[in-house]
Amino acid sequence: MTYYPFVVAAVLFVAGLYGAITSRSYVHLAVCLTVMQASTYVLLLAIGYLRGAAPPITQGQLPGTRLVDPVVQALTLTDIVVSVVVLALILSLAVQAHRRAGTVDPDKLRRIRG
Amino acid sequence: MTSGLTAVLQAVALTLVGVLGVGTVLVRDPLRQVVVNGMLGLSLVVAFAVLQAPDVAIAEVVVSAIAVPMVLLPVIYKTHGGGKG
Amino acid sequence: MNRRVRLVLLMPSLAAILGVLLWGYTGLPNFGTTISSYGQFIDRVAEPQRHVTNLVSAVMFDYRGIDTLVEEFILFASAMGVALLLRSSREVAEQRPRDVVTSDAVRTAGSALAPVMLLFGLWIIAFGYVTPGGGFQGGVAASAGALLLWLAGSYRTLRDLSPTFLVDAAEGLGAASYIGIGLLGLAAGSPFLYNTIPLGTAGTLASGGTIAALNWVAGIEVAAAFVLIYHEFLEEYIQTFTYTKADQ
Amino acid sequence: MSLLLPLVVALPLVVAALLAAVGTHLPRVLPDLIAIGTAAAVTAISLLLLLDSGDHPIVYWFGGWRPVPGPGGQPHVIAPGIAFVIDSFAAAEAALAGLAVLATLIFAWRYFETIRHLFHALMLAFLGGMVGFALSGDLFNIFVFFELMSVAGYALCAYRVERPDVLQGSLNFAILNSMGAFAMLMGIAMLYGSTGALNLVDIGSTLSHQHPTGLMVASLTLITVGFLVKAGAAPFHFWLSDAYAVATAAAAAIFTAVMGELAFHVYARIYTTVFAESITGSAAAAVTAALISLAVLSALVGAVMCALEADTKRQVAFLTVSNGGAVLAGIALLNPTGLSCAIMYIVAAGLLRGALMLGLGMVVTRLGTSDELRLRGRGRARRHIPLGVLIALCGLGLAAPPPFGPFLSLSLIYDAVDQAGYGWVAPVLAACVAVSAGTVLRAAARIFLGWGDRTDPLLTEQPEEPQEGEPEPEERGARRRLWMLSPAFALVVAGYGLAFGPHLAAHAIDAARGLQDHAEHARLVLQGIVPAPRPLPDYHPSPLALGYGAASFAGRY
Repeated sequence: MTYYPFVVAAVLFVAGLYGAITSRSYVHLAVCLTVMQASTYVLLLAIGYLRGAAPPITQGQLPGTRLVDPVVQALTLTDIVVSVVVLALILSLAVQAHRRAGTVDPDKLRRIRG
Repeated sequence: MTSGLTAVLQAVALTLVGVLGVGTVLVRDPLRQVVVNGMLGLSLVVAFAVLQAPDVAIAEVVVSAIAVPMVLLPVIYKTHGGGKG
Repeated sequence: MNRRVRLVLLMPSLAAILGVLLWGYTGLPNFGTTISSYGQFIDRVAEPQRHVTNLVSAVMFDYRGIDTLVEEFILFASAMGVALLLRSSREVAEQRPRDVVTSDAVRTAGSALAPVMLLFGLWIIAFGYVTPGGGFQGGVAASAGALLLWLAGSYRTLRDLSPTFLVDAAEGLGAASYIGIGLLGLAAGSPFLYNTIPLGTAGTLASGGTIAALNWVAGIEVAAAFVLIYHEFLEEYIQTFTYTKADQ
Repeated sequence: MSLLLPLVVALPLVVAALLAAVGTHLPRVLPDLIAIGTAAAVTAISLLLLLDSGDHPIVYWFGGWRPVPGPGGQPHVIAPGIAFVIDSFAAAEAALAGLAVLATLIFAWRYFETIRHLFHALMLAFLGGMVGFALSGDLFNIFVFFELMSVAGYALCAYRVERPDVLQGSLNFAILNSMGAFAMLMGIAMLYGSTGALNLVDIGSTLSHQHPTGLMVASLTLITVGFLVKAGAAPFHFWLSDAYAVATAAAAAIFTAVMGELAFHVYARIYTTVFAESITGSAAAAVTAALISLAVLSALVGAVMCALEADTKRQVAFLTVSNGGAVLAGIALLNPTGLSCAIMYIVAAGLLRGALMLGLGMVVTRLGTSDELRLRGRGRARRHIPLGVLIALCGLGLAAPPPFGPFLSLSLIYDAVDQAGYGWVAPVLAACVAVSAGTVLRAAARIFLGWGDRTDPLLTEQPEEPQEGEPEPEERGARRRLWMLSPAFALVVAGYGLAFGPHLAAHAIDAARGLQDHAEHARLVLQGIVPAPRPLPDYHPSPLALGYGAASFAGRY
């Protein structure tokens, strides 16, 4: 387990990148981007984890209990918001591409553009 | 919870995250992708919970159960499932 | 460029990226062995300093409050952007029947679920600085409640009753109030986002000072922004649905 | 000052939110006026900050969370809060952003007749994002501002959503920039994991006490990729030409004047405060070599593509890439002269490019297309004279005529690369500047004087169907035309006049020295110890550099 979470993060990053580059649909591509971003959640939380420590909520904890890192959790929350926001924006562009050009395929859209 | 059990749970949850993440990318049909992506979201929730991050786990629950389907499904319906060409 | 050629070119670069990432991670401390001095510091001082028991909310709304401020505005800008991209094109609008999505089942399920979701969301916001949860999580949950309400109570009437500008206003004012609370600090002669409200007792709802206020404001902003975004996407769906019906 | 300082970010954001909330109910002119007033206020505060940060950077801790001594005692500290660290460069950059948005809002006065409040809200959020991005001294906070700027940028880019090329350009922009942002965030997370800090200076100090590992190289690479994608440096320039060409003139003017080069600036700041202390000797030389080669590549690719392009807006996009090469060359040297001239060049050339883009927006509005071949001779009418003069002035200014505008900073860049042992880079950059600025003049001559042929086999062929004009209300006489041009002329005047600031170069080099003296900078940021005043360095460009500068001006065709 020493490196395992980091390996998972790296795999997610590369898998998302692969999916985004080879995607044939902007809808699929947008989801691949969220997979890519999920790698940063895993990495951040893995960095902030301490074995045997409690969640960073002091309610009901004895004073002096070891807690995990609350900072990375706050960063991850911000990260999740960014992820949803980017998804929504790319999808709304994809909807328009479908309406205006009749396709959500990146290659076809490029050809239509000329 | 013993630390050994925690480690096992973490390993299982992270493996699920990895497998489902790769799966989400490889599934090309958007509607099926939504399902796999939802499972990825669920596995992330479990992973966050066993990494002692309940705040993030709740955020991931609401995002992957509500926000993402709410924007994805209408778009998929429009662009891939019927509607005007 | 041919798809196959692209794929062949892509694989080595992806392998290289994976390699660089894994090589980089070897410089990290082993998983679970230690946490940052920053995190340890917050764990030690946050409850005594800020009288909240959810330390994540202390980081989000106080120590790193400006991050969250910007985060709210990212959400704000995105809701504006989605509205700009989808609303403008519908202005060339079509008359369409409105009621298509609300079957009886949806209506019943919605009217039963909506208040539950809404209350659940508000509850998550309310206890955000005491137990896990907070403005963002509760806001998204509450937005689902608001949306179900929208769907359940016949879409048309509710749309006419609560036109978009009501949600627009909630979203804009929510985001503006976050800055307003920050400016309170300036008005008191202290830095922006400095706590100006009595701290109260940790572990109760009356605690946290500005954290509580910012938490609520963020919750309202998040809920409104998501309702706006869902609404724009749902309009797309309804439009498609109408077209399909007309085609048949 | 500490009262005004947070307003530089808070004001545009709060006004954006309020405009979105109640903008639809206000009388028509009010949102325009409010937005313009806000941009003017941001510019004014930034200029005040610029004056105030002359001696040493201003440090502002939000929420009053100043650093505290760490558990290990001195010299380790913990910074629980987020600071803005405002050096002269950052303040100048913020003022540039304010000025560009101000000019654009005046240009776009009643330009968009429908859903204006959304446009204004997004413009102001964009401004807030850019200013915060320039001023923030916290790595994660920089990422968050970066995202705010990007999200507002995607939406503004896709404003004319009805055209497929706009959608394709915006989608590329959004997707590539998001990927860059994720790479950057990966790098940030790795740095946090290894140093336990997010404040730039704090990370830098901690990193310099650690054994160098693969982590440092990997995180530097990831962060570099993220910023180079945003800045559109080769080989990441693909999205840029599409996005700039399809965005409305109002948005494109801000993109080309500020957004891309701002990424270079913030990258330079991160490099100097975080990495410079740990990467020394041969490693630093390797970084310089790598960045210089990217810089030369950007300059060359940008200049060649610019010269071969018939679409004038695309020309400006490639001109931006090419100018970015010169900026990156300055930054790559990792010394005070290089850094200071790069930033001065960003500001001077950015003003001129912004004005140029606004001018081209007018060309599209009046003449219906942005293709220089199709436009040949169509601008010969008398009423187009001011517009022609504007574009010619921008082109001339970008060619760096001595002693105006970007001339001083460009000569400094030539001088700095020469001293650093990259003598061959200076003539290459000079040639690229000459070619790209010459292209603008070529287009101006073809459009407004009717010079040259109607067809040119060298230039990229354009799709047949002519573009329709921007959705702009009909012209209302000469006064209105002048009104729309006046902000662009003001930018040109500012761009030309910038070189005449008293002791400008000396002040800039002084500021760069302050940033690059890590120990002194760390004491200022983390402990609040104000450095002792230094005598201003005495600096004059060498005759060789002046020669290159003059040659690059004379060499345009």
